[in-house]
This record gives sequence, structure tokens and C-alpha cells, in this order.
Amino acid sequence: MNDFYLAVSAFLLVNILVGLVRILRGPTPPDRMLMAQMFGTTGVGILLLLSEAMGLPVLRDVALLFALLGALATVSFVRRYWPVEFAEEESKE
Amino acid sequence: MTALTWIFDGLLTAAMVYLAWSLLSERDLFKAVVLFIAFGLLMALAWVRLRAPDIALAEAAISAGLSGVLLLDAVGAIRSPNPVPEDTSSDSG
Amino acid sequence: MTSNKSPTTEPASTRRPKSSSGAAGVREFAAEIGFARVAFNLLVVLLLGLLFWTVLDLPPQSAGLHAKVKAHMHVSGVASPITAVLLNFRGYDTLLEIVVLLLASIGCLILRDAPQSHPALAPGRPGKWVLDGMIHVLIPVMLLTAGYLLWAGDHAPGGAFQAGAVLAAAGFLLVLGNRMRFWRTPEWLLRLSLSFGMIVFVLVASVVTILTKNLLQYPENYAGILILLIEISVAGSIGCVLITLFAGHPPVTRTPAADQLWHSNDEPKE
Amino acid sequence: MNQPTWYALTGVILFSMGIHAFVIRTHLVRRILAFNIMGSGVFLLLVAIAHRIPGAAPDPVPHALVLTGIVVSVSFTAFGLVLLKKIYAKTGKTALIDPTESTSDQTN
Repeated sequence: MNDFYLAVSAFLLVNILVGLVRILRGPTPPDRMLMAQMFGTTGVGILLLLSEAMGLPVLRDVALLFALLGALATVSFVRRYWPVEFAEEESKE
Repeated sequence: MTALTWIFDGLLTAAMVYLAWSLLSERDLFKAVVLFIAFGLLMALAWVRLRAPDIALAEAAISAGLSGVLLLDAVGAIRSPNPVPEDTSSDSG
Repeated sequence: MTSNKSPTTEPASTRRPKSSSGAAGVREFAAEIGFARVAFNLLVVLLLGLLFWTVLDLPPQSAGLHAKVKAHMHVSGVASPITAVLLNFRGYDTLLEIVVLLLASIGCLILRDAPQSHPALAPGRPGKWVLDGMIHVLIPVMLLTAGYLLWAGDHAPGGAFQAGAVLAAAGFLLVLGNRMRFWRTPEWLLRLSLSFGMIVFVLVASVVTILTKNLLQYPENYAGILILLIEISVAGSIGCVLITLFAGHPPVTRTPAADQLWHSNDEPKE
Repeated sequence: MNQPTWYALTGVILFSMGIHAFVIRTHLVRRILAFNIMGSGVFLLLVAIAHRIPGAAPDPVPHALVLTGIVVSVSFTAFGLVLLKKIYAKTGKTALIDPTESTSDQTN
């Protein structure tokens, strides 16, 4: 069973690597930000699988922190980074 | 040490080095910050693999919750084209 | 390492056209430092090789301090070896770390130009409702998690740093949602909350130093409760320091257009 | 070559990349990012070589040191960003030494 968990977590890691393409190419900033969010979500999955595979129950706490705080970067993006661009576009019109 | 763990560790470290390289040579500052957030997630996974759950907890809280917010706030602040002195920006609240 | 691109290539994603003189200046500058850059790249490759060799050349086994820590765990007052090292065996490290954090926040507060001036409000228009909901749901969970991590630090991974970071994250969320009026905080309260961890730590350290004649050597029976006391106050102070570093300096750079937009229809509720 | 050594070598690579970018780049945000990468490399190396003790559990002392180091590095990242915002508000620049640096965030 451990091998299965490890294989799935390696697969999720490959998912993250594929998602990198969107960060590097993503035409607009929200595309990139959302991809960072998806990394956090995938990371929660990897951590939970690893906690079973490695026999470390405490990794659930780490996953909890990622799930709890993962959205903060996006909040900061919406409140502190995006509005400037938003305003620039408006002032151009 | 099975082949699967080697695959996982190899993928993880390769992704970390690639992410660090691309974020350091990236021209778009926002992209670099998003890549840094993703790098933090991979660092947390690396701590897990090194059986250091304490550090993984701290890294999860800091990279997911704190440094992304701080960096996006700063990048948003320095990209507005004309800075205004702070004493002229009075609020209404 | 050596394949670093020169700064003359224009970014593909640039939005604002750059002045041509700026690009020429960058090119000249690059030519001027070209030699130094090549030499530096070589130096870094050399360093990389040296460090590789050092790591591969390390003896495969080393005693470390693991056995020593294990032998003294029963006097530490806690069950988690890392908490024992942080707050008991190497307590002065943590004490000095708190001082360093305090210095960072003092540096940030010194940079305030006019502490009495009103805060520049963060932009409030996009995502207002979602953010309100998030604050209502997430803040209590974050506080609970911080408490849990503090409690878990006694016997499992967790402790003051992690709890402080989660507290700081909760504060960041409040600041981003305009719910925390950082500049309205009375000066004495700000100073007290920033230095509370250090004050408690120094008080405990002086008392136990007088009692046991050794710096930071806790009496065995009280070690657990003293460490808990220090951890709670240090976690609070770490949270306050990080919030100060984030919000202690108001967002000063805003375009007039953005100002108008933000203040048009989004007055924060008091 | 075992798993911790593998991570130690990764830490060495990260440190070298970080120190390279820290010197080459002039934009202050890039320097802060490079500084963080450098620190991550050092922490990784420290924790990885703490695994060389015989037996199962790793050495807790380097772990505690790295934990302290991470908290200090995040607070100094935050302080550096405060200084950067202040420099930008006063001078409109985002670098200290580059004479050709413009205020645009797209430059080196």
C-alpha cells in the first residue's frame, strides 16, 4: 500500500510540474496566481499521502496549515497587486 | 530505499532547482514572486522527506501565509508609476 | 551558472515601452561589467565544485548531539526534543532571536514618518464580499490552530514559532480586509505587545539565574510550566512583530486614479 | 550516495544559485528573493547532514537552529521589503547602485 501512496504522490508532483507551464506562460497575472493556488491544493494531497506512506501522522498538521493559509497569497494579490493594474486600465480608457 | 522514493526525491529536487533557477533569472517580477511561492511549497515537501516535520510546519506557515503576502504587497507598491508622499494620502475612515 | 543571459534582451511581456536611452545605457553598463561578470561566474562554479566535494567527502556517520539530547530529555520539562533544545538546552538562542525580531520591528517603526497621520487605506473594492466571508470563517479557525500548535509543541512538532506564524497570518488577513486599524493602536499597547515575549523571557531568565546560579537553567519541577509561559508570550510577540512589519508602514504608493476608484464606493465599516 | 546526501547536494546548488543572483542582480526585490533561496540552500544542507548519526531519529539540534534561522530570515525579508518601499517612496528607485536602473519593474 505504501508503494501505491508514494506512486500517487509522485504523480501529483508531476502534476505540479505540468502546472508550472501555466505559471511560466500564463498570459495574465490571475492565471499565474491561480496556478500557485493549485500548487497549494496539490501539496495538501501530497502531504496527506506522504503522511500515510512515511508513517508520520504529524504531516496532517502541515497539510492543515497549507489548506488554511494557502488562500492568503491570493487575497494579497487581489487587494494589493491587482488593483493597481485595474486602476491603470481604467485611467487609460 | 525503493525505486519509488528515488523517483519522488529526484523529481522533487529537480523541480526545486529548476524553480529556483527560473525565478532568479525571470524578468517579470510578479512571475518571480509566484514562482517563489511555489518554491516554498516544494521546500516544505523537502523538509517532510528529510523527516523534519517541525521545520515543515514552520515553512508551510511562512511560505504559504506570510512571504507570499509580503512580497505581493511590496511588488504591488513599487509598480505604481508615480509614488505619492504619504502625508498627502489621507483616508476617510 | 555561466549561461546567464545578459540584461540587454528586452522582456517579452513588457507592457510599458522603455525609453531607448535606458536600453542603450543598460547595454553599455553590461559591456563595462562583462569581464567582471565572467570572472564572478567562474568563481561561483568553483565554489559549487568545492561545496560538492565537501559534502561528498563528509564522513558517512557522525555522533552529533542526538545522544546527549536524549540523555537529558527527562530534565527538560517537555517531551519533544526540538522544543527542549529551543527553549531549554539552547534557550539563549531563542532569547537572542526574540531580540533580533524586536529590532526588526523597531527598525520598521523608526521608518514611520508621522505616526499620528491617518493610515492610507488599502484598496477595498475588488472581492469585498468574498473577503468578508473568508475573514468570518478563517480567523477563528486560525486562532484555534495557533492554540493547537502551541499545545502540541510540548510533545510533538509545533511550538511558539509555528503558532506565532499562524497568528501573524490571521493578522495579515485582518489587515488586508481593512479590519485591523493598525494605526489606531495606542502606542503603549503596540510597544507592550511587541516586547512582551522578550520581557517575560528575560524575567524568567533572571529569576532562574538567581535561583539556580546558572543562566537559563530551569528548576526541574517547574521547567514545563515555565517553558509553556515563555512559549505563549513569545508566540504572541512573534505574531505582533510580523504584523508590524507588514502593516507598520502604510501603503504609500498609489496612483490618483486608483485613489479615486478605491474611495468611490467602498467605505470600510467601523 | 543516499537520500540525505542527495538533498545536501540540492542545498549546495541552491546556495550557489542564490549567491550568484544576489551579486549579479541589482533590483532589490530580486536580491531579497536571491537571499531567501540562498538561505533555503543553507538550511537544506544543515538538516541533510544532521542525518548522518547512526540510528533512526535525526539530530534535533540542527533542526532547532534551522527553525530559528527560518523565522529570522522571514522577519528580515519583511524588514527588507519595508526598506524597499521606503526607498521607492522617497526616490522612485528600486535599486541602490545601478546607474541605469529605471523605476520599471521589468528591468533586471
